[in-house]
Amino acid sequence: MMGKLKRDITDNRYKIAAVLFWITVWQVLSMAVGREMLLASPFAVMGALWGLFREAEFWQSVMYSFSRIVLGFFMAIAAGIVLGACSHRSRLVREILAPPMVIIKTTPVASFIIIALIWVHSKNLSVLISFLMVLPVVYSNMLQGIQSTDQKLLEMAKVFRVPRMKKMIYIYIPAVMPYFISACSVGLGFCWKSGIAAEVIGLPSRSIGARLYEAKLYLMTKELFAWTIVIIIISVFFEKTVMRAIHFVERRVKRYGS
Amino acid sequence: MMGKLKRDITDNRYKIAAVLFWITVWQVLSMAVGREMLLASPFAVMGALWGLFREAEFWQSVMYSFSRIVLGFFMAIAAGIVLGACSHRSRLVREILAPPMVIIKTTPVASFIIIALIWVHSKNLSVLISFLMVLPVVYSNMLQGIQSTDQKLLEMAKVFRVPRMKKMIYIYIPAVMPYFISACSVGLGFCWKSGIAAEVIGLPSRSIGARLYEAKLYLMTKELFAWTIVIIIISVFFEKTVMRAIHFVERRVKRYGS
Amino acid sequence: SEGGNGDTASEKTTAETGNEETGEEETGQAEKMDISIAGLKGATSIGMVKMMEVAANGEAANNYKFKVAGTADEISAALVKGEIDIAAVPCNLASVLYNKTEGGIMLAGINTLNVLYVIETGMSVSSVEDLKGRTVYSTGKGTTPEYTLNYLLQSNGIDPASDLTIEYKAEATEVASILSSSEDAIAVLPQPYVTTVMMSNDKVRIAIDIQEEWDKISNDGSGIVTGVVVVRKDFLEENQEAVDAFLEEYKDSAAYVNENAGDAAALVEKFEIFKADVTEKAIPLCNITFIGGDEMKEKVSGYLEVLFGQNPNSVGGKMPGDDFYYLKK
Amino acid sequence: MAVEIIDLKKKFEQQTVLEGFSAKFGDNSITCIMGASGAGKTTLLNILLGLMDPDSGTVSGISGKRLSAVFQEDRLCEGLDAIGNIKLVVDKKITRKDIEEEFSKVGLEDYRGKPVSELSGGMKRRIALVRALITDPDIVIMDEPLKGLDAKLKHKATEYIKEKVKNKITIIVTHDKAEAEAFGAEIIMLKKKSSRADESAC
Amino acid sequence: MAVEIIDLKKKFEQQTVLEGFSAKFGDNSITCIMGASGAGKTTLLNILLGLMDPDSGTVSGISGKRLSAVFQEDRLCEGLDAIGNIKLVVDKKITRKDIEEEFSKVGLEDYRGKPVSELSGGMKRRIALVRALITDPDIVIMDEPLKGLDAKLKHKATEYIKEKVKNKITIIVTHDKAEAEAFGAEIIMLKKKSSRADESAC
Ligand SMILES: Nc1ncnc2c1ncn2[C@@H]1O[C@H](COP(=O)(O)OP(=O)(O)OP(=O)(O)O)[C@@H](O)[C@H]1O
Ligand SMILES: Nc1ncnc2c1ncn2[C@@H]1O[C@H](COP(=O)(O)OP(=O)(O)OP(=O)(O)O)[C@@H](O)[C@H]1O
Ligand SMILES: [Mg+2]
Ligand SMILES: [Mg+2]
Repeated sequence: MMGKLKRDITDNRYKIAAVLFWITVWQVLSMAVGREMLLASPFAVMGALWGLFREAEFWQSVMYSFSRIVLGFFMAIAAGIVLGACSHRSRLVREILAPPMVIIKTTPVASFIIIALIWVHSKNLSVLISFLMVLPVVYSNMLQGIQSTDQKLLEMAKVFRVPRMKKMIYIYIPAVMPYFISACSVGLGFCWKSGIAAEVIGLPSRSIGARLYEAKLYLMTKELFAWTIVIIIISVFFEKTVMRAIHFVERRVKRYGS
Repeated sequence: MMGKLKRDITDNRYKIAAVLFWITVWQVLSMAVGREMLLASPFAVMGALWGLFREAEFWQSVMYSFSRIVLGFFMAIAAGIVLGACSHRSRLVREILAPPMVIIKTTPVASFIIIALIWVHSKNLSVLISFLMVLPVVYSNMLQGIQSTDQKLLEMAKVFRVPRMKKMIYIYIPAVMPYFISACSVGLGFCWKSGIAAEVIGLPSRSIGARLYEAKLYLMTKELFAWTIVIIIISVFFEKTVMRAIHFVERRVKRYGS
Repeated sequence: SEGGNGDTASEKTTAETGNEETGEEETGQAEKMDISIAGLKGATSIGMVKMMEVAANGEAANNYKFKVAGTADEISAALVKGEIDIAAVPCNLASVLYNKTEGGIMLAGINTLNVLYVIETGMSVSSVEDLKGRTVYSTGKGTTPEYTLNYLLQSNGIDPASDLTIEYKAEATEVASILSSSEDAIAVLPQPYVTTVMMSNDKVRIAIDIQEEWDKISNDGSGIVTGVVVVRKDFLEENQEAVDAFLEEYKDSAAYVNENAGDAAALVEKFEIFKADVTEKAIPLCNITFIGGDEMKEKVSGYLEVLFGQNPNSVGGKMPGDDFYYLKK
Repeated sequence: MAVEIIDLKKKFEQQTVLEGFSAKFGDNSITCIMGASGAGKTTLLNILLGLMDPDSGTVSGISGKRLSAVFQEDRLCEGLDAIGNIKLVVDKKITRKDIEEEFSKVGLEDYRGKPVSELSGGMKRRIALVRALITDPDIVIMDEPLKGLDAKLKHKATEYIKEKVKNKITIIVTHDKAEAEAFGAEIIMLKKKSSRADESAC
Repeated sequence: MAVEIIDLKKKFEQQTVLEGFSAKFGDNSITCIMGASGAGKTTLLNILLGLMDPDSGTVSGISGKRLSAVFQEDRLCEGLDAIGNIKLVVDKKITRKDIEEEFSKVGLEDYRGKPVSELSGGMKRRIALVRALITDPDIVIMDEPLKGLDAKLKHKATEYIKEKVKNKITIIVTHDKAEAEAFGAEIIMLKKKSSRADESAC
């Protein structure tokens, strides 16, 4: 216990040092550029951030965007897992899914926004976009992860007629986990990036995207940076939570039998 | 040899069937929607596509965008590999890189576009954006891949003092390969998606993005779809080429010694 | 001291120009200087196409290098960097840039007045009053179209939040798709999207010219100002003559465009600003003009005041001071 | 019902591993398969386990039967501990205590809930052995089950196996004649196909 | 120079595996380490190979020496073929022909350029053996090198090892007294620490 606590503190020390390092770089850069309009200084941004925190509307915006983007993310995770698993089991599914996956990965938002907006209200555009951004990452990593599962263990499971559920939990999941973690780590950031971008297009009122857009449009650099930091903080917080949940599940799986 | 050829043909048969299936779905949908302006029919789009193919300017646009986006992609692959490897070797590097990676993954384009445009000509915005989109995918998968390399083999290599280069090629690369392939498969699509989006923002003349924007602006739905298909085709073609190259390298590695 | 600064900098510029002319002898007056000019794709750049043509033929007073940007971001960045000397930008952006650069940007003229129109597929709207209780589709949430529309509604005693529903759509194309699928939809769109929509859907007609409604409620000489020409202050102080010459040429160009919509539209397409067929129909409705001097100041300050009242951020947080306006003597 | 193999043939690309192989494994019998390295012992077991299809020939008496195996490699889940690896293949009827009892029969009292990746080679082997025998299968197939055990444990494990495989069909690959004799097993010698002949055909 | 171990101690969490272990391995000597499963043989070898640090005690005579090992598991690159696995650890001086010659000494003529994953268990073991001995190391450390080989191959491999380890320091873990005698080796018995005592401390 003590060891873990100690390690946690050292871990955080490293992280804080890294963040401080980059803030210093930022400060130096902003001094070098010398124009608040282009590159606001850390202090100015902290001020703007503090100002935001005290607004009631700020928390509304955060909740509004958070709920939608996170919804898209979880839908993508769920769909990615299910589709990845189905694709692995059936060649037909894999081939049928190949073209739409390519389309999802490749088609620029500009192309399908007209069609998308027929079916989706611009309020929910961020759900859709965050979903579409994360889905192919999860799907592709799932497929690779399942394929890289140890064949010898699967043969063993076949001989011993290990029930499908147990096979999933104790053979597939440990093998797929690193791929899944990588997909989540990438997807968690991307869903924010793309979800907010969708809000910048759709501008639903009381969304982070709308506030960000306003800040950009009127060259309110301090606020622009402050909102960006808010997005990053939420994203990191969200990533931490999800990763912790994943590792928790992973540990539970490993502790089976003891 | 014959076997391979046969398999290739069946493979393609599946793929063509899948594409035909989706074109049918598209046709049915477009008939149901019934408005060319919202959802152009496959035939109209084929016509528009054919029209594009005969333009000289079309090929210029494709070359223009292709070269830039692909440049961004390869830069991201190279940087992702190098940074992933460095991060694995040194905790310091890993911690130092963590914040910028989060920022790259999370920050919406809207946030940094003004700064980006100060440093980068709008012509080259697509290089930057495609780079920034692919980098975290490659980095994250590289890191996971290296971490999942068989410790026992690495111990073996240590005992036998296997030179670093050989260790890379014959122990790390095979372990990292599935992660790398997954990263490429995701990144290849994303670099197009985001690169074209950047062109839609910057509108450099003679780029695909500018043409796409124009098609959207004037509600030229047929052309919009046609350009989208062009993007998808190029992306698929590019993905095929890169994947073939990767598998070629992989096979070369395996054939070592025989 | 300002003049002194200007002088030294001016010398430097001349020297640089000399260098760029690849060793050409400095020949005083006859020498043309390089000026970088930028405009946005869309209505605010249409007025200068003739000048672009003239410059391309080498017949302009100076060497103009034009750039048509996709987004205002690009122009903002380039102005700040000093890569661009003169730019045609939206009116409020000029004020924002002035504030954010601490007066580094000056306003030289108005190039586009109102471009906003109320359009509908039915026949039910002929005045602002008629919008009461209806659903209106628009674009440009959080930008000048919203503030302009809100001001207009409020001035007519209509509460934009409760007396009608305004649905802001992400893109003009989205509004177009709604118009095409509804028998009696109302929308507020800027030119040349209005014309684009009308050309792809013949049921759409213009119901209200927003400028006319504005004129009814304000008699202070203000007006809707969509596009303006701005100059970098540094550049202006160093090259006042060249800027004046530019503005003269701009005036001619705007006049030419209004008189020869067809030829101008062809140029608009040539310079990749917009498509010719749409532009030709749109030009008479785009209120392309060139207004400088006190009239400019009056119109712009009145309009910025309105925007400021709606959202101070939209003009950069505070109203620009008098040094914002370049009033040529 | 006995397991019978008739005229089995298995080729890998150009290399013939099994050809014209026939054998019968009677009820309640232990059969040891011996043969040089590369003779095709593991291949034969894989075919019996249904993990590989023969090119020709028939195998009868397997379908519907419950199989279990000790593989040549241990094939344990490295992340799970000893108990977890057993629980994976048994149903709920078998309790933790049952498993611990079986473990103690092969001297595996001190696994300590460590993940398998931290156990010694001989411990892993014994876990694999217990896994194969705890499920009460009809047919037990083992590829060098006593590999890596010391003399004392070999003896212990032999007794354990003999006790558990009563009334089953048991097929064991071994390299040690003494081991086969200790099992009281019938011995089948597997001849290695000459590789030279094939090689010239490459 | 001889390898000397003095008062070695190694614990894993609560479990003491090695304690007060001292030994000396002379030049040009073969030493066999024997002991029950879980006694800590592999742990000891890992410490000698520098893959694990002891908790206390000293190991001298290792640093600067060229080591090689046969691990308890084969630790081959599954994707490479037999030759590739050897080439991985040798420098260019050793040609393909040299490698093939070594292979033939342990009856490994028929590897056929297959990836290791398609070879039989005994073949893999012999590749691991050749890999350890082809590099002409100063110290050879082998964990059950003859595991999974049949009697004939065991004999062949024993001769091969004896030939190759002349003038080296050789440490071999084995479970088979006869094997140790065949090597003409000195034998060190490793006592297993009572696990009960530790367990009560948990
Ligand atoms: N990395 C580790 N973490 C925790 N415990 C370990 C680790 N490695 C080995 N052990 C424990 O140390 C003890 C000795 O293991 P070791 O592998 O050295 O045994 P061994 O003598 O080689 O046995 P065998 O003959 O079965 O291979 C075992 O109880 C094992 O569980
Ligand atoms: N999947 C495979 N693909 C190609 N060849 C294979 C495959 N599996 C086995 N072989 C080949 O078949 C032959 C017999 O292999 P097998 O594993 O059955 O031998 P074995 O009798 O079990 O030997 P050992 O005692 O060494 O384990 C070998 O030459 C091997 O290379
Ligand atoms: Mg075998
Ligand atoms: Mg051991």
